[in-house]
Amino acid sequence: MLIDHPLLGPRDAAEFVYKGDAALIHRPDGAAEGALEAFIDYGYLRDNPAGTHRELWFHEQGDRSWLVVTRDTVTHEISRVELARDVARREGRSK
Amino acid sequence: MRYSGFRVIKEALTGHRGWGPAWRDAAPQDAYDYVIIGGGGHGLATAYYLAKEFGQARIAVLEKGWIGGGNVGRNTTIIRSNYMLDGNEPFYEFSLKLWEGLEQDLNYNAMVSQRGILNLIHSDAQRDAFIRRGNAMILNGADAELLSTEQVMARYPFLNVNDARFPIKGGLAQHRGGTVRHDAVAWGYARAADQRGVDIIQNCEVTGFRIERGRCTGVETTRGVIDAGKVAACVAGASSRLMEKAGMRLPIESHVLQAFVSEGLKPVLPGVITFGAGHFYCSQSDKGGLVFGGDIDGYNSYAQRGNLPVVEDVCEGGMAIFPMLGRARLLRMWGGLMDMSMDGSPIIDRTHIDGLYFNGGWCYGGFKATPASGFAYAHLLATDRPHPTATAYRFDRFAKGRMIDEKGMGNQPNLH
Amino acid sequence: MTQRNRLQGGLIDRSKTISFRFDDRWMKGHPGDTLASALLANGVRLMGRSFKYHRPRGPLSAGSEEPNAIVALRTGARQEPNTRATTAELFDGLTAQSQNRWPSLAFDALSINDRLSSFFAAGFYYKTFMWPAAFWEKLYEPMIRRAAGLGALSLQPDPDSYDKGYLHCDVLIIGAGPAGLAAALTAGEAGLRVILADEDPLPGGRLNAERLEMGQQASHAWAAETTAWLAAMPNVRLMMRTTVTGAFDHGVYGALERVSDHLPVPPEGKPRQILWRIYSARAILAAGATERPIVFENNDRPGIMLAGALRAYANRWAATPAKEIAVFTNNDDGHRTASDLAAKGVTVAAVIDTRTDAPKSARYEVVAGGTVTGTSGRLGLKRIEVTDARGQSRRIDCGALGVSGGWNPNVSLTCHQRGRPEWDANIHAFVPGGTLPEGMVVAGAAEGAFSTHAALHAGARVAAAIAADLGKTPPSPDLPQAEDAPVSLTPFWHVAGTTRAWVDQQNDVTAKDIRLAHQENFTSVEHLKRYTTLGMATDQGKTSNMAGLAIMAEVAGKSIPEVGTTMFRPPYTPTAIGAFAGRSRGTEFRPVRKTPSHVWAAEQGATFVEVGMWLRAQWFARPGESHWRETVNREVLQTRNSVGICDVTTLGKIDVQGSDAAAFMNMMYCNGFAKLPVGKTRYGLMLREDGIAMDDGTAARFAEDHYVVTTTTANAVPVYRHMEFVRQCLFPDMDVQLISTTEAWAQFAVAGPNSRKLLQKIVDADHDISNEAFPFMACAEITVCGGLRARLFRISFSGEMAFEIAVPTRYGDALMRRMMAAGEEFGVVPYGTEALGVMRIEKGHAAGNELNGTITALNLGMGRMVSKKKDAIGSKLSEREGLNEEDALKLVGFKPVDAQDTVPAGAHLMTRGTPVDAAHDQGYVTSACYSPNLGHHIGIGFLKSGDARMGEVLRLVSPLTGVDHEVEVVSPHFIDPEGDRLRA
Amino acid sequence: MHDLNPITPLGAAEARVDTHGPVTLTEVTDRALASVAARLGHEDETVAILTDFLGATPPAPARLAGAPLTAFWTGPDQWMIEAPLATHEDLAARLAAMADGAMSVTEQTDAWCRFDLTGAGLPEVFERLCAADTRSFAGGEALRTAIDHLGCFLLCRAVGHISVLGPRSAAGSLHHALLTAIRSAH
Repeated sequence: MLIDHPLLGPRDAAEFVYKGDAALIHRPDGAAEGALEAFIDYGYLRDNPAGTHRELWFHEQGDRSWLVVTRDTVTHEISRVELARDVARREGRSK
Repeated sequence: MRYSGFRVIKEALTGHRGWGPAWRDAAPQDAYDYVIIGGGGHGLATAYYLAKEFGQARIAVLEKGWIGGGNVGRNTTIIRSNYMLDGNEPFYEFSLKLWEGLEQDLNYNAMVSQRGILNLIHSDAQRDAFIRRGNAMILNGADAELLSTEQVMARYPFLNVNDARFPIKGGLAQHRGGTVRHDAVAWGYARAADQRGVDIIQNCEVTGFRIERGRCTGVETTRGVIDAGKVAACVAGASSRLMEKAGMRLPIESHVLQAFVSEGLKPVLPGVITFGAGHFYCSQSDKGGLVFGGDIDGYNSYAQRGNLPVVEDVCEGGMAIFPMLGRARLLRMWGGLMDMSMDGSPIIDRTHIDGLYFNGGWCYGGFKATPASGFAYAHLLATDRPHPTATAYRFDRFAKGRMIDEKGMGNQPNLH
Repeated sequence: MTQRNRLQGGLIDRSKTISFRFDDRWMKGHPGDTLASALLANGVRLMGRSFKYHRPRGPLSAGSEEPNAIVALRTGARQEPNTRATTAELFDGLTAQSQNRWPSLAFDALSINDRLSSFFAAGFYYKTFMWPAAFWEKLYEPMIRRAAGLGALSLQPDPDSYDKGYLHCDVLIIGAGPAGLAAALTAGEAGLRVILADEDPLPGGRLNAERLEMGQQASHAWAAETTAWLAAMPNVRLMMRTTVTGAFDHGVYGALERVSDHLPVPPEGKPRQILWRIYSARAILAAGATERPIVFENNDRPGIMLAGALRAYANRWAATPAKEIAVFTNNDDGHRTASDLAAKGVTVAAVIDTRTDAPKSARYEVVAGGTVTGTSGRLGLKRIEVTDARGQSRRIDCGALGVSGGWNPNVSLTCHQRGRPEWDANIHAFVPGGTLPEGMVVAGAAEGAFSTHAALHAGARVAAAIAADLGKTPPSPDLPQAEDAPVSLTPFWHVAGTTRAWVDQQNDVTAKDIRLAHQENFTSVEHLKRYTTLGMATDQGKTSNMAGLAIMAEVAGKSIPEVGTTMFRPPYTPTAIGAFAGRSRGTEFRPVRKTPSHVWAAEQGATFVEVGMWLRAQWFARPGESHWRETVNREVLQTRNSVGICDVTTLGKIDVQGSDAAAFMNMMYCNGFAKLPVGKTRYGLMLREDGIAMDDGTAARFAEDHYVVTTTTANAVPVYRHMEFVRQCLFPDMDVQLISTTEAWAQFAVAGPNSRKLLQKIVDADHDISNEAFPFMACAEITVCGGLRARLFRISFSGEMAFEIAVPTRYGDALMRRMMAAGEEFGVVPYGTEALGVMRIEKGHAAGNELNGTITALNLGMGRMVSKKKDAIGSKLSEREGLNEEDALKLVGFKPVDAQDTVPAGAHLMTRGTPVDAAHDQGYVTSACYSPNLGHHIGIGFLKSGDARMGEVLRLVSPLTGVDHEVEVVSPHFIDPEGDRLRA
Repeated sequence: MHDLNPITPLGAAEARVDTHGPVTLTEVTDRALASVAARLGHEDETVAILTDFLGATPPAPARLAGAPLTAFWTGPDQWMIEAPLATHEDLAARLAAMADGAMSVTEQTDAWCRFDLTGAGLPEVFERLCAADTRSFAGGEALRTAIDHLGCFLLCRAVGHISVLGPRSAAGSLHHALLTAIRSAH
């Protein structure tokens, strides 16, 4: 597979380490009410779709960027690649 | 019809005209007591044990394509019970015992071949961990033997010790481990279940569940609605896709595991051997092909095919311990879909929907579990209580913090 | 012996004659021959035995689809089992042996199986060998395994090397036949980066096998001229002897180049083969087509081969299996074989054409509407029985029979992803269908366009479209006139009423087996293949799958596409495992990482041990020490009594900087770091999000906005990755920068009561390292040896007063030497990982054996470290009930009741008086050693409610290693539990 | 001045040079390295400081720039600075002194070993080593990739001159891999 790195262009997926669903960006607030339930869902339940999947890849043998890759799990076609940091900010993560 | 050597001779002399279908192609009826979704090894075994051990009638197995076309038809055929944790070891040992009597039970030669499995040890820390595991096996009634480097070399004299990057420091052997002719497991269970009246319905895909007031009363299929007293999902590899139709999210990711077979070679490997410092395991089939594999590709996939990096990684492992393999040729590679669970262990449990049961999350270890999985699932379906060897395989173990994590990798399915 | 079946002409180099050996016989051939063509030229048709029935077999084909002519090439460690004689290039001195026969190819004892074949019908083994149960492993299976396999491995390490490589191109063209050459010309002239790959050493494909005119030239001459033209283009890479083996995601292809297989041995430094990973923007599959046989009674005798192969042997290699041949065909192409062979002076005894309207010929007899209904000749074809349209049979003498059932497009690579071939009723074959691999187009015979004209134009057309698509101006290449014959074929798959007619020749699957599979309900193509083993042999069913499907369709009363389709998986042809491994074997399986003091340690005669990728000194034996334990005891005792030095560079080091560094550290570790004063170091426990301990180590604060974190050796990479995840994905607005500095600093532990005295001789005088100025857990940036910058940490893994000192790595060696010299007066010793381990067990520190991925802070006795005041990774999920049970495992120490006993790691613990079984398991020993300080063995491990069971005597069992004795539960801190030494 | 003698990544006193066919492989030990990462919100300041220091603009992703002081891109808002060891042994300290809270500086001199390949036919060598498309290199490329399981930087200083920076501890394995590839290719 090739991942079209937003800064570096197409790179062999072998240079990356996979983590999983990009929903892992949305770590619950540990101090919030009902945090334990939220963490159990966050930690253990996955949509696992057959089709479009947003997922986290780390460019370990490259620039050390975490990427959010939108990939079809049936065809492996990649439709979008973004820096995870940008996605996280856009989706409301900060400090 | 009973299979036997005499029968084979008789048929040979009479032009093989007497052999009937190994199982009937059943058409779906309107209702069953039990509808098992998935005609793989586990589903067929479940049907068989439901009928045989629990005296249940009116059972259907619904298969989307052809029976045995999933992971029971594409795996590396290994059976073993060399697990470490209490939640697992009794179950896999139960499975191994069922394998040991399988052929006589089914009257089908699935070639259960207990030529042993050997895990190589490459460091002192690894030896410590294997000793702990071997003791856990023995304490659970299984067999295990710690082999010295010399004993390992006596069994596999062509292992690389001369210029090995990671030295071989012995091995943990389970002599009762081995291999089974995988397709024959599906066919044997299918034939035996069929003989006990189970309807095996091929080309019948479940498209939805009938759920009324929190109770599952049947399934919608490409061949019509089928009412059911109990519905049993058993489609590892596609569990999330199926259970989504019942509104469930699972602690499972689907991943692809590649496996490989070489051209047929004169026998060199007596049993199954695993490399402990890389990702490689290998056995040799009765036809002579080296059957080998390694890690999953590591990304969510439903594509049933993998990519080159893992192929290369696996062959590197092979060459590291068996440098004689260089000139043997890889004949075929394929990818199977794995239900990778969040702790590397399976689930056999009721769901929050009455009448709907779940069996899945087998990671890449489902084949060896086939008999016990079928038996335990049948037990659960028939009695609504978990089988004593499968009490830990519950959905709620994650919420409760009772993970069964053999590899200690945590909620990272691609590392199990 | 002369080459009695050598014809005139051909593309072999007759100016040179070379010798080769098959079994015990030396023969002659020419450069350009394959082993099969040379054997045929020498009158040899029998080249192998089949898998199951040991039937005598000769070549069926002239290419990589070969099922029968399979030999062991070369000898000794280079022996290559299962090599196709049809693709093995002849070289001087080549040796080959036949396989799967004993004692010889002509007289094979196991050909008895053939006589007993009716007992060995498809799937017979599933129905028998079940009684008595114990006989399977003892008798039946060993018997089966003795007969298994075809060729044999040498059992010696492969002496040749393999490279792996990576290529980039705009367009990969697979196949250098007419379509591929035309495509390469077009794409090359358009200025694209082109790779043209073909498994054959000679570009041209069928152009070299045919007697065709292209323009004014012979087809092979056009191929040669075009190739020369392409070779001169700098943007075109011609890769002959290169098989594209697999189509992977996103335009990545695997290709095997056989660099040295046509040579006796690879040249010095050169690989035998290279596995290329080709990154292509586009690909053109121009892989041609494979001829398919017709199934008839005894259709497998040596001399019976594909008609196109017979023609290829004659035209390209000037070889024929016999001087008198016949052809059995259902299409016009079979007639081309007859006329080509006739033109070469071979007698064509007859062409048996299943079509009643078969074309007539003046040069040979045509039996229109005829079939071949039998053959004879035990080790080679002698005559065939022909039944004509009226049902009259007669015998025709011939030594070879060319069979043509039509041609199947080579769709293999189109199936490697989601492509599923579709039935084309016009050519009666499967053509590429479904979704092809991204960027792939198919041209020529591979898509069912069988004429040379069609292939040329298709190749040029698809290449031009790609060029335009990639922004280039496509040229219009000057393509020659070429034949454009239509496909004229009437499907005919098998002759009815056969009893022994082979579908899969290598695996000995007969038409009868397929009928039996149907009778037993194995009717889907997947069941059929698996039950009968059809298509599972080394030829991957290239010549057998279609006939199998057709026969199943007939007995099932279905159409061929209703039964299923032919499907192919990588690799396209079997590929050496060594090539997939490349250079990563032996000592080079993985890189070696060496510590800064490695050279010095080697000089001292250290024994090294693999720790992940690292090589670390395990111990430093001195002359006279007879056992490693003696050495380790000395190292431990001398360190605890005076001073010892250990290279600890392998621990991971991560630089954490930024204005939010403190907040970041607080999130990463379950315990607090924000309040750590500058100039201090703290132990940190890092949890995974699921509450399980991930790693531990110390972190030093060098400035308000600067921490240096250490990780365990094994976790340096995962911890760094995890930190980047937290930084980039969870808290993108935290101002934190991370970088690994593991390699930048050589770091040494200097431990023992004299460690300060030693270091005072190293550390420059303006840095006060007295206990008052530099107490336990202090850290500072200092200088040593007259001004070299260094870092000093007052931390201890051994439990002694200890320091860790770090200098730029290039000075590590010199510092080690300097410290050893400075410590001479104290009797300083270097110590290795074994002594390190002993001292940390004596001190009860957790390490990799304890942090096994299932252990929580609570289990480690550090439950209170998990701060409830702040959110940190893992703190919430560590609250789950299953991780906080009353009888949770706790880290404790064990000492043997009988001081002579060991406390082996991996042993389990039982309460005295309870049964020894899993149900009563109380815990396990994780780490153990002999403590030279205490004079007996000790261990640490996890015990249910361990902290409440101090002093309890337990039964320690390790049935695996024969241990069963009593141990006492003690504190894991065997040495200096109050920590006085640390703070001295 | 201290009196400790450094050793090379390959473990000797002197740097190693090998020549095979058209390619020369040189162990380079005379360069200092420091990593510079912009603090959040101080990206422009960092660029300004580095521009001033280098006499060149810090390069874009996958590029290198400047001589004799060179910078190559290592990640978003992050560069590695290269300088002659003889004059810049204290490179990290100097950069840190200029940082003024705008950037994080980390010494990297000894984190890496460096091997320079010079001569004709380098693409033939590198296509046996890594996935980088070195045939298209025209000078100025800087990328990180895996060679022989090791994360390495590939710096194309000019056509016919490529530096490989790899983990110092694995210098022996990396050197062996490079030399083996050279011998295989030429």
